[in-house]
Amino acid sequence: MMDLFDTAQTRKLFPYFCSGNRGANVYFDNAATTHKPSSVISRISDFYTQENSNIHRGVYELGMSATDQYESTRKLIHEFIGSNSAKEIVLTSGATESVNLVAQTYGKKFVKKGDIILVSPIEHHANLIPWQVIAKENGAKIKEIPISKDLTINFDELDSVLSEKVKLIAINHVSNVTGMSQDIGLLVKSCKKFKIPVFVDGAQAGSHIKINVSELGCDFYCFSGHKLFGPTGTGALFIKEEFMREMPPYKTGGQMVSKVGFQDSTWTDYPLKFEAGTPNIAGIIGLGEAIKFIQNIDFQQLASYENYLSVLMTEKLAEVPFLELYGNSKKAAPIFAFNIKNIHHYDLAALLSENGVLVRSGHLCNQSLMDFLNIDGCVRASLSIYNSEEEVYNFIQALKKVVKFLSKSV
Amino acid sequence: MMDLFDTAQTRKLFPYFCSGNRGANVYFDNAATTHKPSSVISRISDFYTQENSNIHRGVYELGMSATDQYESTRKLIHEFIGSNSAKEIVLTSGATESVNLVAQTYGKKFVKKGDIILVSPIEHHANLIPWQVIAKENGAKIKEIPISKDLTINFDELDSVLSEKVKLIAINHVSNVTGMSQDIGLLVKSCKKFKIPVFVDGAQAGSHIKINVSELGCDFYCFSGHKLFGPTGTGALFIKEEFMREMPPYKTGGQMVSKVGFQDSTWTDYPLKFEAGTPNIAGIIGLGEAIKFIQNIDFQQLASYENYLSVLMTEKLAEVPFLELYGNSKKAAPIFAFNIKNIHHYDLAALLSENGVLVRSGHLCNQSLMDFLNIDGCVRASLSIYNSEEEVYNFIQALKKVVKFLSKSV
Amino acid sequence: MKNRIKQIISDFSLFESWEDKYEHLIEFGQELLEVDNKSLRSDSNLIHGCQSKVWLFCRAENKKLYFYADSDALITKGLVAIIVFIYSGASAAEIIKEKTDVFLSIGLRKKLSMNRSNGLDMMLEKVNDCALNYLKNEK
Amino acid sequence: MKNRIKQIISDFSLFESWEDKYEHLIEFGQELLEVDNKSLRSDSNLIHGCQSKVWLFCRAENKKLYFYADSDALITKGLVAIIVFIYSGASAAEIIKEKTDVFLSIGLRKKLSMNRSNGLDMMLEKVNDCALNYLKNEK
Ligand SMILES: Cc1ncc(COP(=O)(O)O)c(C=O)c1O
Ligand SMILES: Cc1ncc(COP(=O)(O)O)c(C=O)c1O
Repeated sequence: MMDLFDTAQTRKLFPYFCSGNRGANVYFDNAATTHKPSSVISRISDFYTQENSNIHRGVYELGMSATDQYESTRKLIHEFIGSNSAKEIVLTSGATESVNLVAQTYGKKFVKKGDIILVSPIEHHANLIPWQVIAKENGAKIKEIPISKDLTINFDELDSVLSEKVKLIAINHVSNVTGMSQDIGLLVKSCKKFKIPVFVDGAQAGSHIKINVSELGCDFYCFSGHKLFGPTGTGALFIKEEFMREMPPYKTGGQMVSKVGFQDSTWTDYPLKFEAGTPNIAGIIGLGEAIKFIQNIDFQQLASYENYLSVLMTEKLAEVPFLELYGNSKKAAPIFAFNIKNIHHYDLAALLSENGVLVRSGHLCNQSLMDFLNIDGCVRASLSIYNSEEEVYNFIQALKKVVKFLSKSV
Repeated sequence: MMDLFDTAQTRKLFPYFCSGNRGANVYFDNAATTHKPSSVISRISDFYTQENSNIHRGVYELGMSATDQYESTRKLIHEFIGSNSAKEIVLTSGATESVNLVAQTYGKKFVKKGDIILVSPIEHHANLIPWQVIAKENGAKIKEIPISKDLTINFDELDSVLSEKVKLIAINHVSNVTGMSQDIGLLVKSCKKFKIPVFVDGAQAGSHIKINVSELGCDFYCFSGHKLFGPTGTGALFIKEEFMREMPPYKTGGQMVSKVGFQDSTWTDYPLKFEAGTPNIAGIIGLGEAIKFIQNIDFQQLASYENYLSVLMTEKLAEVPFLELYGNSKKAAPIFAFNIKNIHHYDLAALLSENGVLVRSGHLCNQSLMDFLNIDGCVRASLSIYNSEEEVYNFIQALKKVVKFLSKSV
Repeated sequence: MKNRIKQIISDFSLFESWEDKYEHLIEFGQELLEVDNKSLRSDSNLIHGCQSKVWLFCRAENKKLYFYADSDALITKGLVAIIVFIYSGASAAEIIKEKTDVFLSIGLRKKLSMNRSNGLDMMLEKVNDCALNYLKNEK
Repeated sequence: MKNRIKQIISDFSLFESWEDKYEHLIEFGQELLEVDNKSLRSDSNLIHGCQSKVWLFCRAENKKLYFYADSDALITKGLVAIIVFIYSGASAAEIIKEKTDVFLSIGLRKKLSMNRSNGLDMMLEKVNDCALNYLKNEK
């Protein structure tokens, strides 16, 4: 087990921080992507160097071993998120592909004319637009999950939008803007009456909280590898077995077929039915290492370390005049979105970068949350396990300096 | 420039061949995936170690440099395949995704009820099933491009299947079974009369012949990175600009939108409109290195070296009794598919593997070609630039040994 | 069944070279299973998705299950013959309980499994399904 | 135009620290461009897809093009002011021919371009489009 309070130790596991200038910057854009531990990086190199092969089809040992490795990531993810079996895990290229997959398979088949898809008004574009598209294609409607001012589901009003017409409800587990989490368990319970399947976008969850899809009771759950210390171009999608069976395939091509005629083809069994063509083999094998890395973290300690950082951040941000922080302090992840009165978020972020602090600004791919907050953008600082108390101080110092600089000019 | 006739030298560029036991095997499954030069492998490690960042959105230099690198792969591919501009290149996860993308965007919009998609009866599943799916979805029909006994397009009969009803014609550039190429230029000319767009599956082409989409005149062209000395989970799709403009997006989500409302969104300009979410950044950057690697090859020398290997293979295979080779010897790529009378292809491949020769067997994801040849499968040996004369001899020796062994038992 | 498993393992332990091992495997298949068993070779007995064709059929008699199989490839025929040999004559309950991986023990699993070309896993799955079905119908 | 480009480059070469450079950039924007130019701030002048809003408008007079711009962010306003300063008063043909990358020369390109947040490339594209359109309409 790692001791997360010893950040110097943690950082040693991530070669990025030992790689000169850039590593010395304060990297607070972890919600965009995290850095990778050396185990992940070297797993990919080793694969290409010693084990490179296509999978699922070779009759030689090299190919079987690659298949084995690839499939073992599926098993690791199954264990990591607590699904009933590895068969419930589809390996994808990321959260975006996962949402599109469900929209274009489950959605295509089961969302009919006049039906409703409920989406919260505070979703990342990846968990909104694919639903808009399938709703339009099938003549269904998108409606809002009621959200309270505190940015969590308004359970008092939820019942009023639930009905048999609702064929799916899509929501994030942890917000990419505020770091706040939704009560998925309660949502699932509320949806039981009408048997509404619940789709959870967990892109921001896995590196901060323990995911357990069986406990949550949701029907779909997805995440991206690259936000979870894993490689880009990888992701996973949990689909409850009963849906797996019924869903048509997404992409088609090699590997996912059982019988092919010139006019017609039949599909192989799930989950491979959803994995057409040569996948990101090296990436998925690298993702397995990332999962092992996370499983070596004590999630209780993670919570207390991240909470420690969050309390510090909240305290220090409060010292900056005219700063408005979005979302409340009960965070599941140390993600902080804010604006400073009369200063443009772009100016802030650009000058923070000049001061060695890397944050994001803009709508954060979450236009509807911006609309909800009635802002056109904000600055986001998102922390991860390797960020230190010292970096929080440096960030605040740079922020104050930049604010002072920009205030002169207004 | 590399001297391809000096295979010992070429192999030194590929760490796989220097990595002990496995590297000593005769790897003749290059049509499944090629090995990677060290420049590709280390580019990926270096990216994760020193340059890791998400792209297209960061206001800090780290993110801009990653964006730069990612976009420079697009430019390299544009130059590599001779498109009119880098804007005509969509970066995908592979050939399979590329075909699905065109089927579900161009096909979805332009293939109407009663229309026809022409597909050759000798296509890899990836270039057949996506067309079956969209044809079925839109009430169109799949019909065969007439193919002669010699496995090339029968241009005498082609005219009889062309009409205004044909909305797309899909064909491989180089066959994954026989290594033979189709005359795309002539096909494009024949299709002019009815303005039929031509989709070319170039998955097996790029590592063997010079691709030039402007000369071919085709409208769509795709390939996978992993068959071109590049990383898994990467690929490219050329789309002529006139189609780019008209095609709706494929996956939706972050990065590819311009305005997002809760009910409706509008898309950003092509090619980014087709690249939703975080792509396989490290993979695509690695693919750029693979393209640079290939551009360092003299394609004339490549043709003569591969021809030299092909002649040798053909000669030596002819020595094996009862061996039937599919396709003629005029190969664009050194890919050899065969059967031996009364011996099952699986038994052959499995025992070749015991003798250190790695080949593939079965339907090779090309069931319709198997049907066309009236066989249920075959053995395929596919060579690449790092394979040597000596390996051809070792392969033939092992083949003869295995045939002798199996003949005893029949 | 335990004895038959032991017998297979000890038989195969005699062979070291691939030639000897595969010769034994192929002979085992050819001796145990009929040649080109026409009645077996029906679509309903076919295990789909393997590169070589494998037909597997199960019959119950006196609360024991009996297996019959064939394949068009020699190696696959040897593999399925081992399965037939081991599981035929066992009870459904015994079959379900049995967790020994013979193919691992005789050194063939690493070489031949974890992929769909020979369908080893699918054969074992079918044997298991047969046993589960039998138990279900019994009730 | 060449002289104006030279002037910008030599102006900016005086500054070394980020504070001085950005201070100059921001002041340049505030001095050259009107504050909150309401008539400019219309949807038709908006350059879409940037993180900060940029409005850019072009007018022709005596075969010369004149540019007017505004932005809601200070840095972006400075950037677009440089563009306005350089290209205003030049002919369409001159604009299209001009290939100097001022922003590279003053050390801001690496920091600020190649991404959609400030829309630098989109501004330059719009200027170029204006010139192309002018030439097309002239014919
Ligand atoms: C909440 C949320 N959902 C979905 C995504 C999309 O993830 P990706 O870009 O990896 O597909 C992100 C990442 O930006 C996210 O934060
Ligand atoms: C001709 C052809 N087309 C398409 C494909 C599919 O490529 P991928 O699996 O990389 O998507 C292949 C690879 O097997 C191929 O050989």
